Amino acid sequence: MTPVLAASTLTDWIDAQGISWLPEWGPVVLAAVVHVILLLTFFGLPAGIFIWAERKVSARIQDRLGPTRVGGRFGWLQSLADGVKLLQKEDLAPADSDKFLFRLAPYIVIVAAFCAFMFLPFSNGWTAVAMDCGLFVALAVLSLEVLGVVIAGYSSGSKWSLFGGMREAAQMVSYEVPLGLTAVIPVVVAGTMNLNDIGNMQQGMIWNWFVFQNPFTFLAFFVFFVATLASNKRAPFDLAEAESELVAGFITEYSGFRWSLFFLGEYAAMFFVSALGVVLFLGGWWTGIAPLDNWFVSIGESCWMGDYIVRVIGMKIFLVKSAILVCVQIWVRWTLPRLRIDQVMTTCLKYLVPIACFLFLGVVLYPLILVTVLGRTTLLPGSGVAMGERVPVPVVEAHDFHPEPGDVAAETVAAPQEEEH
Amino acid sequence: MESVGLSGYLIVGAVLFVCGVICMATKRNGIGILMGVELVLNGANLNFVAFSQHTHLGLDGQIASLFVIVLAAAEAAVALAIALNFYNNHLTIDVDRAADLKG
Amino acid sequence: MSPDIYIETGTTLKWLLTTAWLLPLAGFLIEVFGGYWSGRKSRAAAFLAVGCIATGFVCSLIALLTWLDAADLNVSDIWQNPRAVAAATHEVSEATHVDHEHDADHAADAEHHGDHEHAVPAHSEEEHHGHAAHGNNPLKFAFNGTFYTLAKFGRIQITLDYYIDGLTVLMFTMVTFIATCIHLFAIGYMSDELTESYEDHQVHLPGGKHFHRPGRFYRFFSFLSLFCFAMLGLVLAGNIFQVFIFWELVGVCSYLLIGFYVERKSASTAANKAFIMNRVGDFGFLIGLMILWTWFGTFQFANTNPDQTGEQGLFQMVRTDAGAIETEGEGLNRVAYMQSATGEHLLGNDGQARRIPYWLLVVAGLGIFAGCVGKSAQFPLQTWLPDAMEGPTPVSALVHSATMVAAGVYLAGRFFPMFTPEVLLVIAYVGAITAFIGATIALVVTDIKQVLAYSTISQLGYMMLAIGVGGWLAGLFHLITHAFFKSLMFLCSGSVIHGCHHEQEMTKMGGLYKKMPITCWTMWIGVVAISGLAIPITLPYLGAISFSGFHSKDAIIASSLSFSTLNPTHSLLFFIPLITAGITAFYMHRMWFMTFFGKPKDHHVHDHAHESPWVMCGPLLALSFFAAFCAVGGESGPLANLLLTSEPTHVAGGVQAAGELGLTLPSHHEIHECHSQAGMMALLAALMGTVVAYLFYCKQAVDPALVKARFESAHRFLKSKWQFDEIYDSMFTRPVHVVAKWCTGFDREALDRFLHSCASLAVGIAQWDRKFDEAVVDRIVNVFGEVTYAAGRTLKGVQTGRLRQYVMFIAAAVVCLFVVLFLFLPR
Amino acid sequence: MESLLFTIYALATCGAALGVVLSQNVARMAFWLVVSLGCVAGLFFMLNADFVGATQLLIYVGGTVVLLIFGVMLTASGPFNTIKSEPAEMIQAGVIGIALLAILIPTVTSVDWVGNRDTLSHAGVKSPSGEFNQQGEGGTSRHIGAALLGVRVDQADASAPSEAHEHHEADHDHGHEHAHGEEAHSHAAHDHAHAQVSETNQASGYLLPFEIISVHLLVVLIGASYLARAKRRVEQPTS
Repeated sequence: MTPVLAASTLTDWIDAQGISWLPEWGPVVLAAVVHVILLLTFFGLPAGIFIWAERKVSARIQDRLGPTRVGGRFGWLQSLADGVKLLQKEDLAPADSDKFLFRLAPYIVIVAAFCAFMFLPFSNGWTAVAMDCGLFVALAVLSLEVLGVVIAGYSSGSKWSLFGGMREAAQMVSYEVPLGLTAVIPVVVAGTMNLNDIGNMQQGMIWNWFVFQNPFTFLAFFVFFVATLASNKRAPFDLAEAESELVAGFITEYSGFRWSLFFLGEYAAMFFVSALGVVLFLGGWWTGIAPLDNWFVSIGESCWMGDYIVRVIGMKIFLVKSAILVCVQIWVRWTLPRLRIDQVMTTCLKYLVPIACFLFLGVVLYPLILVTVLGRTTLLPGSGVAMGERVPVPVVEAHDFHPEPGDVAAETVAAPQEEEH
Repeated sequence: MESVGLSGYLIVGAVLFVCGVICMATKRNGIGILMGVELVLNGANLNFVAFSQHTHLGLDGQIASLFVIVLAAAEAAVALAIALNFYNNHLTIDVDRAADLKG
Repeated sequence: MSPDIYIETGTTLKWLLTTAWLLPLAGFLIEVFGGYWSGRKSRAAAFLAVGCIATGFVCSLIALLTWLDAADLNVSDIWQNPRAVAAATHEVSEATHVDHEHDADHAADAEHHGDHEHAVPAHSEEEHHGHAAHGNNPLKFAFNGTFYTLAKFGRIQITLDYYIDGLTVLMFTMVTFIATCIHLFAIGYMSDELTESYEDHQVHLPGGKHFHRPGRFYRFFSFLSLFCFAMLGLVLAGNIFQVFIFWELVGVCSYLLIGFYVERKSASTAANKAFIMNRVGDFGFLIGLMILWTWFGTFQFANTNPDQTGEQGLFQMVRTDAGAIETEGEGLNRVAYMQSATGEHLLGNDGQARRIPYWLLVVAGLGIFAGCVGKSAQFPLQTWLPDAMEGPTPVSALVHSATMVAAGVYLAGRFFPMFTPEVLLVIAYVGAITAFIGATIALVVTDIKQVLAYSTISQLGYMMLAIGVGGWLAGLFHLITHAFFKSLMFLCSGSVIHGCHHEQEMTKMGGLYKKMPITCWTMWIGVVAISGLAIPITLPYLGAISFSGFHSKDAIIASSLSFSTLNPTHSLLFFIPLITAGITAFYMHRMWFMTFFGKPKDHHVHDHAHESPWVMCGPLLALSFFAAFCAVGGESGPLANLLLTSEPTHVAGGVQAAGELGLTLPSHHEIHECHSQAGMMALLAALMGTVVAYLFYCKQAVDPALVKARFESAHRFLKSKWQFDEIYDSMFTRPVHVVAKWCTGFDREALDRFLHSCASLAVGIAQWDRKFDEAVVDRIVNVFGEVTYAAGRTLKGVQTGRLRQYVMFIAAAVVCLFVVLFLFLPR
Repeated sequence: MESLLFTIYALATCGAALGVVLSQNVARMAFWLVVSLGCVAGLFFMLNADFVGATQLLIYVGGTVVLLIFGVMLTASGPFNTIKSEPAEMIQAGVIGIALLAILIPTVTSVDWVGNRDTLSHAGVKSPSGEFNQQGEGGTSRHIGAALLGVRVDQADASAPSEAHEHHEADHDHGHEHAHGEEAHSHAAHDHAHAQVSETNQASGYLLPFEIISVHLLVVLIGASYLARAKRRVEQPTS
């Protein structure tokens, strides 16, 4: 019997239990259900907490107190109370609207934001869908969110909404470029798009984090952060719902439950991009202090359930890092004034895109230059793993011998490396 | 797990293709026609990938479909620009009005 | 000198002189491009130019000191310890010897001055044993190297070189100093140009008006700067080709400056004349260059670097260690062997010794000298120089008396090792004739600048003469001293002209000494210097009490006397300069007396005359100091000693019965023996000339008009400048005109007619072709077009313009195709 | 399981495509298009083409369709206006569409794909491609990247000259190579070299097309922005 925590996936574990009455698709569905429930927790809870945090932080920044009463102290149940209130409201659709699309739009947003979580590793190996191109798919799914916003703006039948939707469309399509480029930079450094692998590569001391890997990644992190702000419609890029110009932008006509779905989606996406930033640049679930990490790992190897405990600790670290980034987002929102739409586009097209291109070029050339100048691929001797050596060898498993086509294929993949020795 | 087989995918591709063609043939809205083109391309793409998995095509099919996707994006951009221009000149997007060159 | 110190010193000198050389270029560029934006009334260009050239002077001065240090010629040494051969044979004063011991022969001299020899081993060794410390180098010691390689053809290459020896450094100092003075002077002289609307009184427009134009102050100074750059480049040049480049650049500057008042017909004509005359000489120069390039394969003067085994220079190839040209055969079959660094014959690629026909060497020397003739206004190309006085007076002073025209003499001196005795004889005769012609014409001209111009020609002739008779030192010595006093006198004349409001005729002056005392007495210094007057008393260490001109002219006369003693057939070469010396004294004093003394002849001029401002008088004083004292000590003085360091090796010992003509060139010793005799005769001639001039023009004891009337025909002959212009006109200009007329006729009658008939033939053919085109080709094309058009019209209906219909057609067509396929294709 | 998923996706795809055809409102068409394309992406995932699927989502759904909707918004002359087609046209198109389908589907089903594949491989036209990615692991991105450079994972065995040779090569598996000692190593190296050569002869990679497409994309974007830039609107006579 395989212990649940040692199985590579939940499906394997359930399969291994040998429950005979389950249909063939049973383990998959069961695993899916478990994953969805877990993810919903991570999707809903942090969003609620961050909504509360936003209110508290903004209040503190504005020298107010914010919610204080609900739930006893600090108003910590405020989000829940809000949610209850919103649920009770009437589900309205304006007469002029395209009702079908109008009702559908919030779901698109929430589904897109939720789906993105499937690819996020919360701790070493804790991913709902482990894919080789996880980062790519995650970004792709996240980009679907804009569709909901645009449809919402269009179907509302209001010019405010329409404007909001158009702005959102323009902004998102533009900012996807620097976002994608800067997200690819850690991929270049790591040599894989597997988020779990990327996270694991940043093990060790803090300078092994990709953000400190070289000057280009360092700058890339900030570009990435700005681009995520914009793609989340966060201030100072919240033109789509600019209340001073467009009433409330694409959510002008929404109320009650559907309105709250938009908000939930936004805060979930905030958390998601922060988590993504943490995985890509800020060392994922590693503390950045090598002895501490090693100690954790040694615990994991020594005691019962150790593996599990270590991963829980990793997840805590991961969540804390992400929360800090979210707080920075909140802080930025309440500190900086909103840009004009042309300024937003200028920032993206005239600054961020060229900068991102330059950084991409730089990060590609950097190890080559280092090799030429210093004769090694790292700046400091002995720190970190050399970039070229980091790239995992294409998976070539030594199967048992039988003339299977895949086997021979694997053999030939190894050929180029063989040549090099 | 039993395999669905190639035919199923090919049929879906065919349906997409036909829908695209009908879309192109019936929509008077320029952008609608564009969507029809996208459907046709997707039908082709689906065929490519299906062949890639199930026949000798191998990765060539996937790469071809990648190229198709990228070129479709380019095509969409240009077509949209043309549509906008058309709209600017005719104040409508009805392609039946685009008969200026009719002899 | 050890190679280390050699290289170090050489590098220092190189950078100093390069700085001095390139600064004027920078100044020129800034002035030319910046002058356009600066105002017409701004003096900035002048200050910039002065700054550049003055900095250049400072650099040159430092270089001079460095040189003295390197050559162990520190100041006290020069004064107290006259060196080796020069000292032994030339310790001259007016017939008295300072140091009798130096009369001893070379060996004894070397022994006697053991300490000195220790200090300057390179010199002594070379002079006495002919073995240079750094190989086969007939030129004592010099620094050379390459700035930049322009082109490479296998082993031979064209480079930008530098060649620095005592002569270079001295020329640098002299040129930059005089140029600085003249720049300063020009600030005052050219101040008329500081205006938006300059009225040129000598350009008459129809309607009795004068020509107005914007002032060209900055342009003048930019040209001056360019000239300085070119002149310094010429002096610094390390190969003959580079010399040629700067030679031409100098010519261009001269052209620009002579034609500065371009609107004046006389000025532009004079500029053209100068340029064309120089071209004639340069043609010879080019021939010389080609011969050298063909036979020697290098342009470099010499390669003296001790640790650098580069190509040998021209001098080293031609002369042996001892400084002789090694020849073989007789007449046209005579050949000269080229020397290698080891003192053996240079071997060619085929293993044979490389040789050059002797007559080609002569032709090459004559060719190069032809260039010098043009540039230095020697007979028969001297006519351009007086006309060049059309330029502003500072230009005359700088370009046409002190430096540029001296470039010819400089080159003759620099290229001395390449000249065979035959060439030297030609040089000597050309110099003598030029000196005499110049002096005689100067007797009769009345324009103050013209007098000076002819005196310049005459003095340049002197220098050439000296070089020709083997008095290398004398010639270049005179070059330096002449530069100082001639520029001084030109500036004085400029001051007079400026003071008299651009009046140049001496017949309208007189009695100006009270009006402009500084000018008067500084000019006197110049006049005395050029006349070669002296008080025959000798002071210790200082030689005779005299101004610089005395010493140098004395040396020239001594050289020529010695030469004519050794070669009695050429005794004319002594008498002509002697007579000319007297004439010189006469006409110079004539000019001085006519200008400053006697009664004012034109009251209008006299009343308005005034002393010049200090910016003009300052340079006069500075120059007069040098005109007076630069040659102090005579041929044992510092100037001569410095020059001696770069004297070619073979000069000191003289040459016996050399060349085809069997000429004998005097050695230092022989020249020295004639020195006192020649000095006395020259002084006597000069005194006579002075006295006669005093009687004629100051005392008015003899009326010049009477003499003029008596020798009417001679006067006319001289006045028309020996009729050179007329001769040239009838010899060259008119025949060319005639030929040109014939050519025009041929052109018109034959060529044009032929071309016209060709053209009309083409037109005829074209007309036929057009008909064919229209009838056949066009019709075919039109038929195609019409068919296509008709087809298009009929097919037009299919083009509905409805997009969706097309799609429908396509789909339907596909379906049809499939159906057809299924129906008709066998399974 | 797979067939269940396939059924769902296929139905959604076809249904959404029909939705595109039948809906008269452009915005709804766009929505249905998104659904259809998304489901196609799902089909791609099912075909183990995860990279293509992700690209489909990112570029098609996230980019192209958003662009289309953008166009819809910019060209809408009134709220939710629809340009209706004539019923006759619809019927025409429907007939032709059904005819096309009627041709295509029998064509697809009538071919014995598996048999063909086996026939081909037996004829030695091309060795079987097979599962170049292990079932369920996805991970085609690296293979696609290698293929762009000309290193083919799926066709590599084609270079093996014979079946026997293949056996031999498989024996020297990557993991065991060092145990075999010097001789085996050199032999294996020789084999690899052989494989390399024939590979370069066979597939030169897709790098050049890739670059051409990149440049093409750039040109198109510049051209599109030039075309679409704001011009003075020509006044249309109202009809």
